[in-house]
Amino acid sequence: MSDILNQVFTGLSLASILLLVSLGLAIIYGTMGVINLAHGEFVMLGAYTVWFLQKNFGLDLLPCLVVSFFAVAAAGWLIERLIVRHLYKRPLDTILATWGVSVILQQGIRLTAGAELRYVKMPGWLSNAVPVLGVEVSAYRIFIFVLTLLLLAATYLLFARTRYGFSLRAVTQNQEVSRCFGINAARVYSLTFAYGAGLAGVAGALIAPLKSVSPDMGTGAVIDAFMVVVMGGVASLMGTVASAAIIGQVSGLLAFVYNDTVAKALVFFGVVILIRFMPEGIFSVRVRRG
Amino acid sequence: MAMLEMRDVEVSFSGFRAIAGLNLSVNQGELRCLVGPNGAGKTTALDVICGKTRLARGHVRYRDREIGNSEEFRIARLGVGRKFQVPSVFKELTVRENLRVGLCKPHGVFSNLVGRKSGESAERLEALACLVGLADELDHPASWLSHGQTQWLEIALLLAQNADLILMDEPTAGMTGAETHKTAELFNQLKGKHTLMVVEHDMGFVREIGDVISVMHQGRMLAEGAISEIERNPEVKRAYLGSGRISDA
Amino acid sequence: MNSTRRNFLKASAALGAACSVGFPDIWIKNASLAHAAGGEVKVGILYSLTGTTAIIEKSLNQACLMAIEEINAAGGINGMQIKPVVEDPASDPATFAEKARKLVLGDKCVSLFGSYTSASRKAVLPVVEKYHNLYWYPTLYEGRECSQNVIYTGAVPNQQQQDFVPWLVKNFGKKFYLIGSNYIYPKEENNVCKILLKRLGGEVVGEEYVPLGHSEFSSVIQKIKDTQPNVIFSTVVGDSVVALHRQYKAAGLDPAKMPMASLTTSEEEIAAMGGEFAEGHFTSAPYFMSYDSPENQKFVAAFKKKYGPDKVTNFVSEPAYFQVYLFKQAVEKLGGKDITPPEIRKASWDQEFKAPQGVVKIDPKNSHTYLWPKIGEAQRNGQFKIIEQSKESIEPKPYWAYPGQVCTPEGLKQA
Amino acid sequence: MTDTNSMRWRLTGYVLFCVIILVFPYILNNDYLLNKYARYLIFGVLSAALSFSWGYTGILNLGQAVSFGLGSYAMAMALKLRTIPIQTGAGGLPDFMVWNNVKALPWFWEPFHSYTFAVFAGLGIPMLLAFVLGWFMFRGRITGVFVAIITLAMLVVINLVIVDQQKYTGGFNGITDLSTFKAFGVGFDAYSLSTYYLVAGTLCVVLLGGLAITRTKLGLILQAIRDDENRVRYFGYDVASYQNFAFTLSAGVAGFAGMLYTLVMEFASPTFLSVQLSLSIVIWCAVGGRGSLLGAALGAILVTGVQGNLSESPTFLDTWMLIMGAIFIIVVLFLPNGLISLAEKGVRLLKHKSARETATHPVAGAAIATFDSKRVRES
Repeated sequence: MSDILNQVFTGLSLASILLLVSLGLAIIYGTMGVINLAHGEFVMLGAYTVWFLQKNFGLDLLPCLVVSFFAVAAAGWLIERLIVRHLYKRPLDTILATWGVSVILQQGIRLTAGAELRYVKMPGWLSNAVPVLGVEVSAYRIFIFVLTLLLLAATYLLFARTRYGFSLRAVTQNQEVSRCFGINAARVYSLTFAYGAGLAGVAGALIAPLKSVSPDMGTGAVIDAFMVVVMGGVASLMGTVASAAIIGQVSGLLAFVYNDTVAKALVFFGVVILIRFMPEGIFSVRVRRG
Repeated sequence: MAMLEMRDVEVSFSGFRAIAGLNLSVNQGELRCLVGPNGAGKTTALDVICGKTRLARGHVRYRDREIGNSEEFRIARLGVGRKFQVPSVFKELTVRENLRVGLCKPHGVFSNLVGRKSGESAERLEALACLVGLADELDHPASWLSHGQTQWLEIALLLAQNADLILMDEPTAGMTGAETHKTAELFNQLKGKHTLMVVEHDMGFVREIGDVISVMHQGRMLAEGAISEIERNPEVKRAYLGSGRISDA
Repeated sequence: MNSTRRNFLKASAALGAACSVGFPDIWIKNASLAHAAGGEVKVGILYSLTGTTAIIEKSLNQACLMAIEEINAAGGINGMQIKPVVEDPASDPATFAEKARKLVLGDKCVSLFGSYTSASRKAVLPVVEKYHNLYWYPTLYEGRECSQNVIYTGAVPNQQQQDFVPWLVKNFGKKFYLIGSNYIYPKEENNVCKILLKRLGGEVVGEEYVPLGHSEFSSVIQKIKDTQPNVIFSTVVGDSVVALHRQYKAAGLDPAKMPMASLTTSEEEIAAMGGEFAEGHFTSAPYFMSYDSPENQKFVAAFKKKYGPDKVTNFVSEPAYFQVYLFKQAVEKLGGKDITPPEIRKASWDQEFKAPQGVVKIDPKNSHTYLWPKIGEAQRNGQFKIIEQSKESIEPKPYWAYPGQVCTPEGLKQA
Repeated sequence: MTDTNSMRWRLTGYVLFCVIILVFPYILNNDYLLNKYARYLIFGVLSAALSFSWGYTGILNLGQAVSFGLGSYAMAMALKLRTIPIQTGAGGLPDFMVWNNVKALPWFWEPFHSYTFAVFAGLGIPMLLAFVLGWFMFRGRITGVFVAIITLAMLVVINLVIVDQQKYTGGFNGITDLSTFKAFGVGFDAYSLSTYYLVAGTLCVVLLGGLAITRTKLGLILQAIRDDENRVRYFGYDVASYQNFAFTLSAGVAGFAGMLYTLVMEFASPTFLSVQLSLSIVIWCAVGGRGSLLGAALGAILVTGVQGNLSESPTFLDTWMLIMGAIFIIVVLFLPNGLISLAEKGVRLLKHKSARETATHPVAGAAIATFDSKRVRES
């Protein structure tokens, strides 16, 4: 019994980290159709923001999260304005341009913050394990899980309940028409890109204490996140959540039964086969296309 | 025997039934106009015939062969051609190259790798370009053409394809009055040799070309007949009530 | 771009002359001549400054350049200055090969210092072997290599493990869980570990390899909890080390009962994970920053002075530093003779140097190095407390696990 | 054919390029440079192959390095089995297998004793893999961004598997310690003239052959598919077969380039199937001009050349990556058809002087073309 419970908790933890990293990616891809290869570097920037704040001002992790969000969102906003904005008509080219951005960000950090691994402190009260239903679970992983849920809820409310969310949905549906209704599509896009980047920043800040901080920490994360987004489809946030949950649980299980290499390989294969038969993702909606 | 038969065709998108039990038959050499208010399912009907949209139930028979849910290219090889509402041509190819792609026999990968172009096809190609008034544009990229010219090019592509059954979705959209008139003349020439199905909103145009008109409403056939009969039909009037007279639709 | 253009200009200038001569041959083709012209000794420095392994290789680059600077400041080698040509192989084996070719053939260096990963060393090997150059490799590695064109100054498995594993069995128990990154080094170290355990009557309760750069250890930790080993024998490298230690503690495991025994965790990784996560775990290596010797104090002080007070030295940067001195002694020994790589190799045999870790010596049998393995326990302050230390320097045996094979100065022999 | 004039210009460019790379050794006969430029030319082949599937057919293959790497391994396996006995284990077993406790040569290594088999495998395995993956994708009507992601995922998986199966593949180190390739009595040493000519010859064949294919009707149909896949389908062409043809052919060429790369680098490594390299290929292709085989090849040579020289200059040792990143972005933003479009613009200006009415090549100056079309539409 405790084995199964352990496995479920492992899966949930994997899923929450996956979701955290892919949420911003999913929002950007879902809204603009932009494949942002620099997403991993946004995650990395978030982690470095925390490192910088802790080193220079000795801040605790929690306030750092807020700063990371706004710092990385600002960076994202700038990149959207300068580069991505000009490529909305050429979605494949965004892959190239954002890869250029990721190269620059990585080397930029290496030059300014140093090439070595960096240290980010985990809050003392979260650094141990706590018993849940008779199973020892890492307190910090629970913390990540809860924060992921909170971010998800906030994102949902933002999209469903605010004027910005309304504009965003309108623009996603039909840019021309929404422009006629006085919605500034360009501004909505910038804000959305910035929001997605900000989420990546928070993700980076949150995983930094659990993993390590280095200039190329984002590279690996971003491909996993793509799998989540592709499998979840672009139709709804729920798709992303469900797909993160499935991938998290499945890869946790496979890693336990076989090993992490096999788990990674099989999950990739699974997702590829899945999108062959459900190109719109698991939450697909069949619509007439023009 | 009808060339094209649609029987009890049903199509639905996520629960919404775009076509609900459509029956339609078109004879060889006929020019059939398909009209109806927005959302009546006209374009979807064409989509079903050419294989773009899958049908949930029913039959589509072309020359006594079931073609419902076949792959598009197989249907096209049987002689069904399609023109889209948004004119679609190959923007980065020249007009001449566009037409060469339209001259689509043979279809196979390797025969097109080794095959040589014949003088005959080159002549035919230039004749087609003359027919649609694009002779001067032959070596220009298609992206240089105006909207009307692009429409013409796509029509020429269908002629190059030499399809027996040509499906046209609003061929005159974006054309000037003169251009529309020219299109009507062309269609009248094609009539007899080819079978045409034209979805159209412009009733003036329909009057110029149409023998038999089919009116669709809410995914089914509402009425069929000559233009004068249709304009008097009370059911048709009711269906168009929201948008005034039929000619304004 | 610039040099391409220059080449092109040269080329076109030469073209006229070439036509009359027939087959042009305007560059010196014999690479072994003219190596040390103009009172300077040219050496190539080949550590990645960009890419994934730049994390560690940057510090190797720094240690190496510091040694060169010290030697030059003290008057050089027989009055000649060492001139380093620094290249960035960008953590990519193919680029390593390309840059090695440039250094050997283009710059005509007499030796190259470089590489962290075995993969990059393997990529450079064909170049230095074909052109009879000499590659100085500072990293601990899996052994079982016997190139006549490499001087190995890092530890091989027998040096790291032959004292360590018995000590672990004695102090903690016989049940080992082996975990490593998925590549050659951890697999070979684990091979050796399994042989040693068998002799000691120990047992391997799990063996696991994670992809390089992997940072999610929850599944592994769950397996560890299930199997309850006495020792977690870790050869995980790079940022995975940090993730493993942090997730180990977060999962509620206790180093006092089930410590991680590592061959790859250095001060560098501890600085990144925080001392509280490393505390109580063990590493076996020939060098620790906290080692108390006058040479080491000098080395650490100089390194901090040059590169910043928060910099740490480690068991890879120390060999990267001392091997430059071994090179210097070898070239010195050549005296007035031609300075060519094969001569340097021969002169380097039996050279001894008082390195920060102790007196090291190059073994003429296999061009590996006698080293001083130590066992360190990680402390909260990020440093290791040295618990055990070998009484004498330990002989390198690159084919320890393969009794049929012996490395000799003429190459590998079947015994 | 449509415009003999513009075709003549293009052909002149291709032939000129081929002549230059073929006479190059007579100008600079130097081991090091021959080897270095052979390496760049292989990247040229690789990039031209991608241009065929991406620029001409619209299939953005982010996993091009899979074919490249598999080709490279096929060649390395054959060469590994020919190393001098002392570096291999008992009975000619490769050294890394001995260390991994493999007792006998695995069955799939056996046929690599034959060079002929190895060469066919280096071409055939990547093509077969591409064909199967292509069948899967194109029959399923997967296009655009999804093709990019699936091919990228494939790359990651195959890389993981190769690193993991150390027993059979040499793992992270790859296959090293190789003998020299010999065929028809000629040795192909990494630094030799023969290897350079093998590579340069391949590039010439690929460029001229590729150009010929793009001028056939097949080539036209591929470009039509790139512009509007559905339109082509309704003419009765089986689009999936055409896409798969381009995808598979491109994979075969990349596989061949991989084999050459093993000769030039003297080892095979899983980094030949890295995401890094795969994205680099796309970048070369984009910088040079995805719509032109020659442009793509030049892009590869230029970018790797600039990269090599920048990183070798002490001034840019730390910043060369920044500069490369910036160049990519600028090219993508301002020169969507790559540097070759500048050259083609130049040619067009020349021509405009003589004959105003001369037309352009389709892909040629799409930048101008789109600009003009906008003007036409607005007027």
